[in-house]
Amino acid sequence: MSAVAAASRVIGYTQAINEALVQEMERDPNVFVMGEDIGRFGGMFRATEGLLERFGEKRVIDTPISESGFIGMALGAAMAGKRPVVELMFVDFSLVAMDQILNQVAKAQYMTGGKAHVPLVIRTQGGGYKGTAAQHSQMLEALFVHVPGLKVVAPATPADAKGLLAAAIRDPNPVFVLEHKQLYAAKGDVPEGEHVQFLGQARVVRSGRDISIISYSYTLIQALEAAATLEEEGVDAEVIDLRTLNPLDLRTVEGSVSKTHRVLIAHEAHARCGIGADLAAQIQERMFDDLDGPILRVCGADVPVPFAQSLEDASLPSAAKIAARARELLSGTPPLREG
Amino acid sequence: MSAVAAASRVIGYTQAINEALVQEMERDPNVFVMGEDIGRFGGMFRATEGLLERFGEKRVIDTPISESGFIGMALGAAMAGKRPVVELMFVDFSLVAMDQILNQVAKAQYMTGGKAHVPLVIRTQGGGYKGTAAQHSQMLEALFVHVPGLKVVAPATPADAKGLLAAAIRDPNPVFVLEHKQLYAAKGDVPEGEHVQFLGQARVVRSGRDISIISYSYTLIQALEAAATLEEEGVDAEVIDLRTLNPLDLRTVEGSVSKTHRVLIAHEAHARCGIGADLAAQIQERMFDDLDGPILRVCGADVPVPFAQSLEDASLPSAAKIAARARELLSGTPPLREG
Amino acid sequence: MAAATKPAADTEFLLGLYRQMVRMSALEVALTKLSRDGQLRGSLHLATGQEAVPAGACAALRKDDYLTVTYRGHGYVLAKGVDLEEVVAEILGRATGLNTGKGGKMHLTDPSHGLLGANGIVAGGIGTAVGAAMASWMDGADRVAMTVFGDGTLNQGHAHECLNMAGLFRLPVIFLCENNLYAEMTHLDKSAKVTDLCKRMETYGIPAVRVDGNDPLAVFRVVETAVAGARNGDGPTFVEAMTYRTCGHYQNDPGTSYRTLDEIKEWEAKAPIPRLQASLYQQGAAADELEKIHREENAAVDKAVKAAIAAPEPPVSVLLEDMFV
Amino acid sequence: MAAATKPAADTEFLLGLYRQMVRMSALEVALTKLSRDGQLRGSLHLATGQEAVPAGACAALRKDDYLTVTYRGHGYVLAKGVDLEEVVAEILGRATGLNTGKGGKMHLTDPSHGLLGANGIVAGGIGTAVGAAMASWMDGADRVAMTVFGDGTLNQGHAHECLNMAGLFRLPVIFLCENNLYAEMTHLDKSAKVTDLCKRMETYGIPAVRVDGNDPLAVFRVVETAVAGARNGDGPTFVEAMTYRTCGHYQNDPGTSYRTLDEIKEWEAKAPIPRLQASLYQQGAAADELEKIHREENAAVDKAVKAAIAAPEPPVSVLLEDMFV
Ligand SMILES: Cc1ncc(C[n+]2csc(CCOP(=O)(O)OP(=O)(O)O)c2C)c(N)n1
Ligand SMILES: Cc1ncc(C[n+]2csc(CCOP(=O)(O)OP(=O)(O)O)c2C)c(N)n1
Ligand SMILES: [Mg+2]
Ligand SMILES: [Mg+2]
Repeated sequence: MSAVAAASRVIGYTQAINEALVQEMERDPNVFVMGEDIGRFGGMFRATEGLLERFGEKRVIDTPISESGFIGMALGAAMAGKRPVVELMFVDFSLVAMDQILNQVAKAQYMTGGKAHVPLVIRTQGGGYKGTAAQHSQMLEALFVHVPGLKVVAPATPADAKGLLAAAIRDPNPVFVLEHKQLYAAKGDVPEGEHVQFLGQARVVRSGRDISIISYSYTLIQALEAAATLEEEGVDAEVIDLRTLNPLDLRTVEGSVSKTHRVLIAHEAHARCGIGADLAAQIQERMFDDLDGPILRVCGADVPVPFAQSLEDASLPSAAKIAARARELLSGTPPLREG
Repeated sequence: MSAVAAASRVIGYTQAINEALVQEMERDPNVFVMGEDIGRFGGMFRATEGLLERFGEKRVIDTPISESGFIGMALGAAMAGKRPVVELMFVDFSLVAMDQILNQVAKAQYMTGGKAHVPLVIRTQGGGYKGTAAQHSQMLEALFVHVPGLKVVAPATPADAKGLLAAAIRDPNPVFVLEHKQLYAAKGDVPEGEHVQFLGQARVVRSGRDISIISYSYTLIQALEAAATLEEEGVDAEVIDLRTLNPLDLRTVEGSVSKTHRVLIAHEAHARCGIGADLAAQIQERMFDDLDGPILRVCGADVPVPFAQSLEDASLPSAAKIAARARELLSGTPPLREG
Repeated sequence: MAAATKPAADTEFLLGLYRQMVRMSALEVALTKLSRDGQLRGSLHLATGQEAVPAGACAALRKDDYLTVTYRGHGYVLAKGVDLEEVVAEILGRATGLNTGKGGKMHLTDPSHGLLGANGIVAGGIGTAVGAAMASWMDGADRVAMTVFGDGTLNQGHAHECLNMAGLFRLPVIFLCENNLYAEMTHLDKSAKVTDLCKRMETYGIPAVRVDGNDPLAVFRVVETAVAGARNGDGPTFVEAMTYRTCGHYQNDPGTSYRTLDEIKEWEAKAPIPRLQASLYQQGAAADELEKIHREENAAVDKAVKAAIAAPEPPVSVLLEDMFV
Repeated sequence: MAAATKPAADTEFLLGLYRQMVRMSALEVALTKLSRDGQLRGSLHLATGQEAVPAGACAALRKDDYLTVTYRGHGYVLAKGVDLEEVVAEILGRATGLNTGKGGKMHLTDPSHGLLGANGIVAGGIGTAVGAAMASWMDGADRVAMTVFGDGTLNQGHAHECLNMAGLFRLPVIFLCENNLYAEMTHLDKSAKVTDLCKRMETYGIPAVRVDGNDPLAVFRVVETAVAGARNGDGPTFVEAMTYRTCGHYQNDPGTSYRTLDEIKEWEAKAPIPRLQASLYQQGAAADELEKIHREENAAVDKAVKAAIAAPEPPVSVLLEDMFV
């Protein structure tokens, strides 16, 4: 897959998603999309623009406001041989469909002893920084990782948005793709034509020797910014984009930690029982003797995302917070976890 | 609260819950219970037996199979001055009501800047070991801890079942009380009459110097058994019952770790993004230099709970697994995390 | 299964329905014993007295039609043609089970017979069936889907959403509601103001038919019509089968604390197996023949139970398998 | 608010309704400007053209009656009597806001006025209102609850569950549905087979009334009757107010890609503010008086906006407060 570097050009994250959808719908007539206002209107974030005209209304299905219903239907369609790609407008709305996602979709393959096949993709977006407040700003990936059965992907770049979505659609398992509303406007180099990546591979985005900063989704962009700041201060930070949160690519993480011996994990989701906690627990279990200091985290505060700019900023990660936390870790005397 | 030790007698966990309900409903006319088959029938696990006769049908409300609806209604009733105690028959069913629990109940106080008051209790039960399979055996506490806004309690003994439930009902905040189906048959010393404990306090159930085994709910019983086995081998294990999972009583945990320098966390829920991961991350963040080895975990396997006895046993914690893991930790060469 | 083309009242056809009911009943007797003996783990939701609904309804389906059922759905699983031995082995948690012992009784699934799953969550499998029907509709295929649930299930939001979409898109799906008057211990009267379930379908624009759920032939006929309509592009139908479980909700419920003995007796008198037996005798069926069916089905169940008991539990080595393909 | 006892067609009362609509409209104009100027964060869901529903409906409520609304509910919030300055400050994320800036526009909440919350989740606040009504019913009190939502909301499972229970328990709650023909960009026709929303209430045993949602007096009258019934123990009522948002779904939607200009124009011609103005003139109201209302409400909004802009954002020190009491 994508072994030969294809020609690429700079396009937006949204367009990259759209390209992946078109690419896969062209390739496989069983792929279809479904969700609220995705057809006639082209999607609240424009990711499905043009699909209705191109693929017709049996492959581009506008639904009522019935997330539990249509995710359940996607499961049935998948079991009947289709490859549904559901758009859930905000990851916050997953909570009205949680039984279908976690009790049905996630469990179907295992609890049938492999008899059910569920090649189903749920595409959604999360995240804050836009003043959309407590019910439209969450990052809920930990919920979908805690209950086993879904692959979980969180692309941070337009190229990954295309390549990972295409991989998710081709994957025979249910895959939860978490996009980020801050990234929809991002632009980047994206291969033209067919572009499919592997699920389950982290990426060393920036190589360094002093500290491993592990992140994903929009926070990855902040981590890179923090690394640039740290570089000016003489700190050589390695930055890893997890990209897939389940299954985790521990090999890449371990390779990095065995080099830097210091780990900082940064994500936007809440700290408690988050991906950072999970990864920290796993790293120290496996590599305790490799660590020169505690694994630190920069996470969203453990409060509902507040509306006011001052509080939202205070509650969410930033490049400055990541850099500050890295300095603490490197100085060897980290204070207690913030918040 | 319960400063003076009241007379006690041995009763069952279920009866202890029932006593707490009666006690609080007698005390405060605003307390009411609501759920499926809890009134006329007395509850699938008999916890609400006799309440309908005693308190009448405006305080003991049988509902249709509409968990999202009645949890939402409990929220409204709480905001209107009532103190609802909702019974959710299985924690697995929380997933059909997740929006109400995590987007509405959990966020109401914070996102209204404290204007909404939500003194609401959700009582439910989870756990395996009974062959109830993937959709009736889960322990989902991590989901309710990850998204902030709920206090989360998981009593392991009849006395705590009574004292923590009473405390939950008196607490002005929303509290999620997770009972365990294996514990309903447990018996233990429970104070007669009014018995109210504090939320947010862990308990050192067994004092020891060599290792801290931290657990809660039914796994706590297994941890104690493991400690007894270890004792025979000359290992002096301290066993801590967290009891409240949010907020965490880190002081008690830290006190123990600073004494033993070795930590094993045991719970039945899945490992990834679980309470064990969360606690491990926090402990190593705060006490890295105190640790003589990695923090290890015994958790439920990261698969849906399988039905067959052989697999269910293999997937869930046991006293033997906890003891084995403790030995590994003490031997200083822990292998990679199981599973 | 291919019975849909048979003249419906034909004795041979009735004998087929009879056999299905007897098989289901034999299985229930065996499972009850296993449960009492502590050999069957977890909860056991029987459908004693409701045997006519699965027998009649499944006779109207093709093997490749889709089906989702509930924790109380073993009768449908058998009537859909799923292998008895595999079913019993699954219920006993054996490696030889339909789902390798991983699922258990609540999650019996066999896509090769169109069975997309039993379910432990009230209403949880409705979306699956509607979605399978949608797949068929997308392909312009004539496969239909059926989803089975109880009277109490209509109060669950997921059911509502799916019914609305099935009506909206006119999908080829049959909503088969077993109205046994109770949801666990709660009478229909206590769970909704409007207890006329067919009337509740008007909100979805889904035609609804009520049928005597203790008469397998009647059930067959209405489902056959609904299936024909669905195959023909006429969209969904709701079938309300009036029936009663003369047993408790599950193995630990005698079923008597919330129902009168009179009510139970009244329905026992209308139990579908003796009732069809009587009409078979009237049509001239030989006692021999019926006894033979009982003997054969009991023997088959017996054999399946023995085989399951002799079979190994799944080895621990498979614990982490089947998560991802 | 105490208007419920007034003779309905009285000019003074109509002027009160007019003032409410003008206030709401003035707020919308100001917010639109703030949003365009980048001073208002997040999304902004206006209800231009729908002003008559909140004005009429809230006039039938007491201050202590309960109310839940949606992201599009600022009109109700004002009409329920919540302080304009606090509302504006909240919408601008200021420490002086109704909810200290933590909630924002989608979560306006003021229990002291019975306002149990606006909501960002479709149908999310319905249970809250039904539960508050249940609290009143438990106490034998005469407080009622009202919950406001749109046409598309009836397809969400939570709405169904709550409607069913309100009907079952006969709770004192008014379900006020603003049927503006669209859910975001989806026309009613595309979201349900049955588009007669009142008819859909038959399934819950809830009486339903349709009303011209662009006539505040008509809305007032039907809600007043529903409220009187609810106070009287007659249970819930569903009110379907036929209206139209002549603006887009939110600030970035011109509202024209999925609706014809003709349709929009047709409804603009029926817009409630000019319409009530016309009938007030007919009843002999003086132009002065109406202009004064506009002036006053514009000034009040202006003042509120200025005050909010001058007010501080919440200090970072409060970030972790208000989680638990
Ligand atoms: C979401 C959910 N809530 C509650 C339950 C517990 N429960 C199992 S069966 C049942 C009653 C279902 O009644 P009905 O739909 O009439 O079907 P029946 O059991 O009578 O066949 C309930 C409440 C569940 N399994 N799932
Ligand atoms: C559960 C959920 N799904 C989807 C959305 C996105 N959304 C916001 S408003 C809206 C349309 C609601 O339509 P309607 O009920 O008619 O109310 P209106 O906006 O027209 O007032 C949708 C789909 C949401 N907020 N919550
Ligand atoms: Mg029933
Ligand atoms: Mg609308």
